[in-house]
Amino acid sequence: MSKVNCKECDAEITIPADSMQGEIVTCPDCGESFELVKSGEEFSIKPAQVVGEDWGQ
Amino acid sequence: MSKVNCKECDAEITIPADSMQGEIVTCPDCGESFELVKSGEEFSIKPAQVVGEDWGQ
Amino acid sequence: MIVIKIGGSIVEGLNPTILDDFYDLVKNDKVVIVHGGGKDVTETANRMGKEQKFIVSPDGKRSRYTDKETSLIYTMVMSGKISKNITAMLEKRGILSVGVTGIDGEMIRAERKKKLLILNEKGRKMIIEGGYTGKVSTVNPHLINTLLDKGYIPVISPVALGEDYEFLNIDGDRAAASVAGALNADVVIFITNVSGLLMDDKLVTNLSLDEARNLLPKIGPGMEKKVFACTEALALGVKKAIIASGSVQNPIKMALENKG
Amino acid sequence: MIVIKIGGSIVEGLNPTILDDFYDLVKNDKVVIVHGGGKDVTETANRMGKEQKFIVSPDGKRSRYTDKETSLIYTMVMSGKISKNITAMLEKRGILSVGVTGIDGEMIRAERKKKLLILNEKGRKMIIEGGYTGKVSTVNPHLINTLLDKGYIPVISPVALGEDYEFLNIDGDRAAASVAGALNADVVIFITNVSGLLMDDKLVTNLSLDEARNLLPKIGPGMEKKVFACTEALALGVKKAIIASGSVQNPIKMALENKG
Ligand SMILES: [Zn+2]
Ligand SMILES: [Zn+2]
Repeated sequence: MSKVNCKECDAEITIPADSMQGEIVTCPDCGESFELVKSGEEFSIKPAQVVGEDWGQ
Repeated sequence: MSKVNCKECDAEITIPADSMQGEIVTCPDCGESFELVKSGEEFSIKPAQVVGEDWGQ
Repeated sequence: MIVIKIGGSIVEGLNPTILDDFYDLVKNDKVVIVHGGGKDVTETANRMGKEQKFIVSPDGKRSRYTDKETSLIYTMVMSGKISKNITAMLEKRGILSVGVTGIDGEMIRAERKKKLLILNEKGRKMIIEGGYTGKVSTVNPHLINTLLDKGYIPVISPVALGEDYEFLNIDGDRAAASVAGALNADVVIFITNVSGLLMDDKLVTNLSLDEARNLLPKIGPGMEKKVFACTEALALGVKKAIIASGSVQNPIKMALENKG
Repeated sequence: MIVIKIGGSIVEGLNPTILDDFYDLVKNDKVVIVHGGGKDVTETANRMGKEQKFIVSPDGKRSRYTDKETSLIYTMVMSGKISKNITAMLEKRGILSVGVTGIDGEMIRAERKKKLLILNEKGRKMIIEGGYTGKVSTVNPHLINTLLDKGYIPVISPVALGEDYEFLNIDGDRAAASVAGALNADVVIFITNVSGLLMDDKLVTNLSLDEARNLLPKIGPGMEKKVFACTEALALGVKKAIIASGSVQNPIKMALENKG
């Protein structure tokens, strides 16, 4: 379990220990979503890119 | 080894023991070709159908 | 002009009288067929030792994860197997047809999805590389019109060209909607292997754009995609969008007569 | 009008400047491409667990034995993989093209060989079931002309329709000859991955029909097939038949200038 601070409102966001690069976390205070970036054992967050849904066959 | 008689000139045509259905035998006397037909252990001959060559890919 | 979306097989799950419908229809109208066939792609890929992976979108839609190799197998099966089988089947019934893809004549261009938002095994939302799935950006109807003008029924496989001329997996229903829009089609019919779009046990056809959008939240993900494609087609100016069962007698005729 | 037969890959063994040749050529002339690709079929079939069998004709030619399942894989790889790769490669170079087969528009009809005469493992002549190999009976040039008239380069896969609308494996070289004949083409060029047809170390091009027939007994089976296809094309009224190496700089330009 680690913690990062929301880039929007600075509230604490808890990151589950088994999280993976690319997972989305949401700030409990302001509701903003971020994408997890893993470097070594450390997690940081970056703004989640807007992505489409997969509509292929 | 078995023998059949040529349908063209009645000469004896020798059929090797390991022959298979569909093989072509040629009469040593008149040169006519025939297709082998196997029924049980017996061979008979029939006129060889004219066939094309395989020119596919 | 009628655009008809069918599944991957004209024999499986479709009433054989659909061939009679096509035969009658092409006498008086221009007909364009768009096909699907994901199941066939999966079977062939698995047989080639390329196990297919499926991903789940946050709202529960399951779809193929199309990596580079899968995009090539997808293109091969769609355009070399399914399309040719449909084409030959139509021709055997006396309907001249030509199988094409979005690659041919650069007919369908799509934007590759750089990133995809999925639910991972832990049920968490996650962003992954987009692979070779695309969203249709433009349909150039020139090739289709060329074929139609000369009496050929185009059979279109849902493969698009990406920006770098890579092959992209596009959804067949949405491809049919985009094609119908580009052709200014009068009608687009989505043939399903379930018995039409049933709401309160009543078959729903000829949705208005607003009706369809209102329906969307109320139905399951399988049918949702077709209703969504209906709304897209209608938004693109297609006059009528119909979802109809393919298992009934004369499925296209029935759908057009609102009896499907 | 020029018909150009290439192998199964526009990258493998072909000088990349062939794309420049196509680009220049289509500005002033109508160009039709026919492709091969047996190697690719074999690879995909083997990968699918469908081991390919080869048979040998009494005069030593080795060819695929095409049973029903192989005919479907053959069609799939030819029209869904090789053809689409060539099409996309041309389009990337600015040449709009459309991949079609003999199935599309019933363009190429062939007669299925009911029986084949082969040499079996014991070196004896033997008659076997013909499988799904065909000899071209008619080429309907209507679809090709339709595409050419609208500015599309047709890329034709060597798959024909049999009497019962089954898919038949036809030889690519002979298909190119038949197509060139049906189109009344001025030139047919057979691009090889060996360095042209060499006789006494001199490259042979522009054979007359008699010259070609005289050459036939003197050359190996690989090249023999191309020379034979030349004689067929010339007999069908094509004005010029050229066998040229694809590995040289600007292979088509060189061939047309008799420098290949
Ligand atoms: Zn926050
Ligand atoms: Zn005799």
